Amino acid sequence: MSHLPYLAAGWILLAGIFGMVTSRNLVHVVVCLSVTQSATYVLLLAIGYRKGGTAPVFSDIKPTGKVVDPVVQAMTLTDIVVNATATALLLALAVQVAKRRGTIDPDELRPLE
Amino acid sequence: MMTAALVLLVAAVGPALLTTLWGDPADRLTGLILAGPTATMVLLLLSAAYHRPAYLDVALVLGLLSFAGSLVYARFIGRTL
Amino acid sequence: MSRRTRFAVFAVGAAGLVILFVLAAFRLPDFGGRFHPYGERAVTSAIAEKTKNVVSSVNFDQRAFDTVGEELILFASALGAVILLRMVRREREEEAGEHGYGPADVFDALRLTGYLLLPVTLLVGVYIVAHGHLSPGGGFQGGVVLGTALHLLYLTGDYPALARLRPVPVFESAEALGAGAFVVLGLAGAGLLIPMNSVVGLEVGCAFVLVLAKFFEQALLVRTDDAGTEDS
Amino acid sequence: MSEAVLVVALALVVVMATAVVLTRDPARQAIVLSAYGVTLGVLFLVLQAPDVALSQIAVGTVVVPLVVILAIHAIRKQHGERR
Amino acid sequence: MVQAAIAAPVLIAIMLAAGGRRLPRPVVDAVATGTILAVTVLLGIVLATALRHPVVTWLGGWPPRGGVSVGIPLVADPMSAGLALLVAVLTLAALVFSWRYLVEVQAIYHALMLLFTAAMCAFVLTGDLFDAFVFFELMSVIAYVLTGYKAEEPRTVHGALNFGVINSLGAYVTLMGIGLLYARTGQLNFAAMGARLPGQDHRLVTVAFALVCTGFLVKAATAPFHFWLADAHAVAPTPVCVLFSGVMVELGVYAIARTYWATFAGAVPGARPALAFLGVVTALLGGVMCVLQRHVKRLLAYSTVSHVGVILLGVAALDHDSLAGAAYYLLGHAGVKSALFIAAGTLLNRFETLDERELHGRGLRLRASGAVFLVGGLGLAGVPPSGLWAGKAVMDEAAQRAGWWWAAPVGVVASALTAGAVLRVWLRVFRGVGPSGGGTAEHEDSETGPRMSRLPWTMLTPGVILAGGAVLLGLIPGLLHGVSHAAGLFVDHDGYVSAVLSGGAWHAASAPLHPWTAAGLVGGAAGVVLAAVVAVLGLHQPVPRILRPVIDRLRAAHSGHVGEYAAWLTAGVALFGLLLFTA
Repeated sequence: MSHLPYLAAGWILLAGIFGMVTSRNLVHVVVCLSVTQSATYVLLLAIGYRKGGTAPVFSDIKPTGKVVDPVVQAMTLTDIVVNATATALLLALAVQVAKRRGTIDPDELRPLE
Repeated sequence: MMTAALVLLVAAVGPALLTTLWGDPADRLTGLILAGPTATMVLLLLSAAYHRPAYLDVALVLGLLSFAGSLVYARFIGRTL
Repeated sequence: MSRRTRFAVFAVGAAGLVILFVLAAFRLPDFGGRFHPYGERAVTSAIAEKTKNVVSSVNFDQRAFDTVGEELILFASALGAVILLRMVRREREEEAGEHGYGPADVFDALRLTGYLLLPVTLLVGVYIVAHGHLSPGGGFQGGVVLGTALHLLYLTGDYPALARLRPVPVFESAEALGAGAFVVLGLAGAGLLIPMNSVVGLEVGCAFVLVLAKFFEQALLVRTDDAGTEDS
Repeated sequence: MSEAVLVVALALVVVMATAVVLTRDPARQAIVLSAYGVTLGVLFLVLQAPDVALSQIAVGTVVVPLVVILAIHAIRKQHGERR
Repeated sequence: MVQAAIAAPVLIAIMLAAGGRRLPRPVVDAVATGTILAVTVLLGIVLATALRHPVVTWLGGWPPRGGVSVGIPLVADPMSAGLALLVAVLTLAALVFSWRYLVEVQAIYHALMLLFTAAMCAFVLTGDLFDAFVFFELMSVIAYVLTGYKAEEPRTVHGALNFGVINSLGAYVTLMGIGLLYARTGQLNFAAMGARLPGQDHRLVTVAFALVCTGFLVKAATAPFHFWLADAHAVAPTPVCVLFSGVMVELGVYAIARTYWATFAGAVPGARPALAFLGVVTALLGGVMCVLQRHVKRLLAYSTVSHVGVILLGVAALDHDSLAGAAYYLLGHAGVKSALFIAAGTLLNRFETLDERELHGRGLRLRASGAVFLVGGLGLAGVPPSGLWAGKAVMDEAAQRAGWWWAAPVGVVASALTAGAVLRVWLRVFRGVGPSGGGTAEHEDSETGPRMSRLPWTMLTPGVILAGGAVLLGLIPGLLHGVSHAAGLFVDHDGYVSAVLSGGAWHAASAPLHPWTAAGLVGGAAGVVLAAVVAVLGLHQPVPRILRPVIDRLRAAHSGHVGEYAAWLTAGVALFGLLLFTA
């Protein structure tokens, strides 16, 4: 258990890259990229976790006792925004590739030279 | 509470999620539609188990939006899906 | 490069990456450990500032500059959607026709549910924005919920109603206003959590509505001539 | 017991992430992606990060799926017109 | 002061995005250019201050207490302030060039350029690793959009997509590395992390370094992370290319250097050979690919790859003199490459193609652009007293002292290949030498709408000034001294840490630099002669027959296939990690 979540994050990262490498469809590539990014959420939050700790939000509890790390949570929040926007932008580009090139299979896209 | 959450997670959310993994889009969508409310229940139970009423907000939003999320697919089923 | 070679290159790289990552992962502090110096300082600082939600305090006060960057990413990508998905020559938006997304083919009960949910979702969005400094949530989360709420109209089958409710230029200006106000507040750095949450909510909501509007435009596009092979 | 919940949530996330990648048809993949988003939300709450869970749920249930589906729709239409 | 230099372009950009479409075009141009001019002045003042005493600004009023802080610092030392100033100057040139540039959604282009400047400045000035990641992403997102600006062209959107996917992937690997570092040190600040690294497990530190560097290596287009660069640079609008090649790519090397000296100094023994290896491979591969191109912008893009490899090699020596040389080289390269892209832009505007063969002899009457190409080619070859020559001479001397006898020849080969290709273009296009014909007749948009009767001065002057300045750079003695001082501060890990965390003194022991050595002059001459040979040979026989199979392999590898690029990226991370451990 002591390192399992870190390894899980590594697995998700690799799985995402695997999907991108073997993909036949640019939309699939972009979605796999967002899976890759979700590995960073898992890693960051796992790093910030503290056994028996609770969320550092003191609306309904007294600010004593153990809390988990708020900094990684702030980082992950930023990360999620980046993910959503990057996904949207890359999908926009994929739509344009489909329109201009007539295919979104990376294997069929002509070299760029 | 925690036990209930665990049981629900294993017995309801898990199978619902697995349903999304096979079959044609309509079958998968059934799984997604089931996963939303069951996951909401899990969140409610967890909120109680952790003694944190503040976590209820998350369950509230998941409950509301998972319905809308299912609609996204329902809207396109038979067209793009 | 053939598919097999590509996979071989990836496999070699992945093997190396696995070794590297596993080496590192077992040298990390145990999961759930007590070593969080920065986190503890952040909590202390937030309590000193009397902010109940420490995550909000980190986001909007202590590390506000990160969030400035984050909001600018959102702002830039909304601009990007406008640029990349603009209608070019030979394209126009489809009138309600066979592909039309008019108020059709959705059960009445469903549509009614959608209409009923709209105000509820809006309310929840406002609540999450407004309570960001106290309870979980804040400008970003609430903003997304607000943006989503509008699209319930589309989801329940009424694209024209959504289009009416979504005058794109107004949203563009509102988004810019939100982003500008946030940059000013963020660099002033006075820890004004409530106004900051509100302007972020405004910006995020508008940005997502804008991005989605552009995607709708593309999904409903038709070409007026059949010059579909520009690249040949 | 709370440890067990954590392990189960983590396992669901790993399985679903792998499934998203292995689902090759983008339209079906979008549904799996939505489901994956829900599991992430649960995991984040279990990791005591309600703010992040809220964020993930807000973005992952409607906005991202809608963008993906609209993109697929736009692309499909393109192909339909070509044929 | 520092915040103002970042905030001003952002706020003006937001206003332009909100209301710019109602303004007439000249007003938008004037506002954007004026803003950048103001930013340039501000950054000039920052640099002048930093040269006397580096400025550390804690944003939001969270100064460190007892050596730790919860806030984010901006650190303006001469190196970072100087780079920020370079960003502003190049943006100024790009904006002046785009006065007559066709822009479809007009004010948004200007808004994006301003935001891009702000993002790059924030990225170089920040003293916090996660903050650097955020602004790296901001910079990248804007860069994808600018690359894909002409969304109606097939190659444009494809190049932008490859760029976006690979850069994002690199950035996420970097974020994994940031996570590892945070877990071990409990800090995000370069200085605070650096203060806590000694005594940590070296395996963890090495892996973290490899992962953190990945995103920056992708940005720096180091082989095998470089594939996206040519795809993106060949299709991006000309003024955007100026910023991409002139400075954005180099910021990747800067970030590696910054993270190394501020945080990892001494903790990663393998960094020297590993970075040097990547630098050499990149310099040579980029040079070879450069010679093989016939699309002018693509050719210039590969030459950027090659030269960034040389800069990385200079940084890899990890000593003060070599870093100063690399910084000087960067400065010279920025001027020359920006000028060349601007000149290529004028070609595109006149003839609506960038195919070298098709342009054969058509540039005879474009005197200014021809001069820029000639001067640029000579500059890349390292003709004294250009900035590239001076930087190279200083780097070579440092490498010699370190026992890296092979560094100087690698640099000469890289500059001969890249400069040879540019001079070949000059000969063929502007002098009409060599056989003609064989064009692919691929038509491109002219970027300016209706063809102009003659090129406006705004399109020529920036290029002429930049090229001229870069070629004379080695003659400015004060500049050499300043760069040496900046490098001295930059490599002073302890000084950085104490200046950031406790406001301590930060003084550099800067040795004067002497590029005017016999070895330096010989190196410059060798570069020019070899470049001339490459150019003349290239005119008639593109590729020697023996090399054909190898060359075909190389070309095939640069396929525009995003999955392949991702596979190479994975292999690259593994390779870099392996080098760090074994070397």
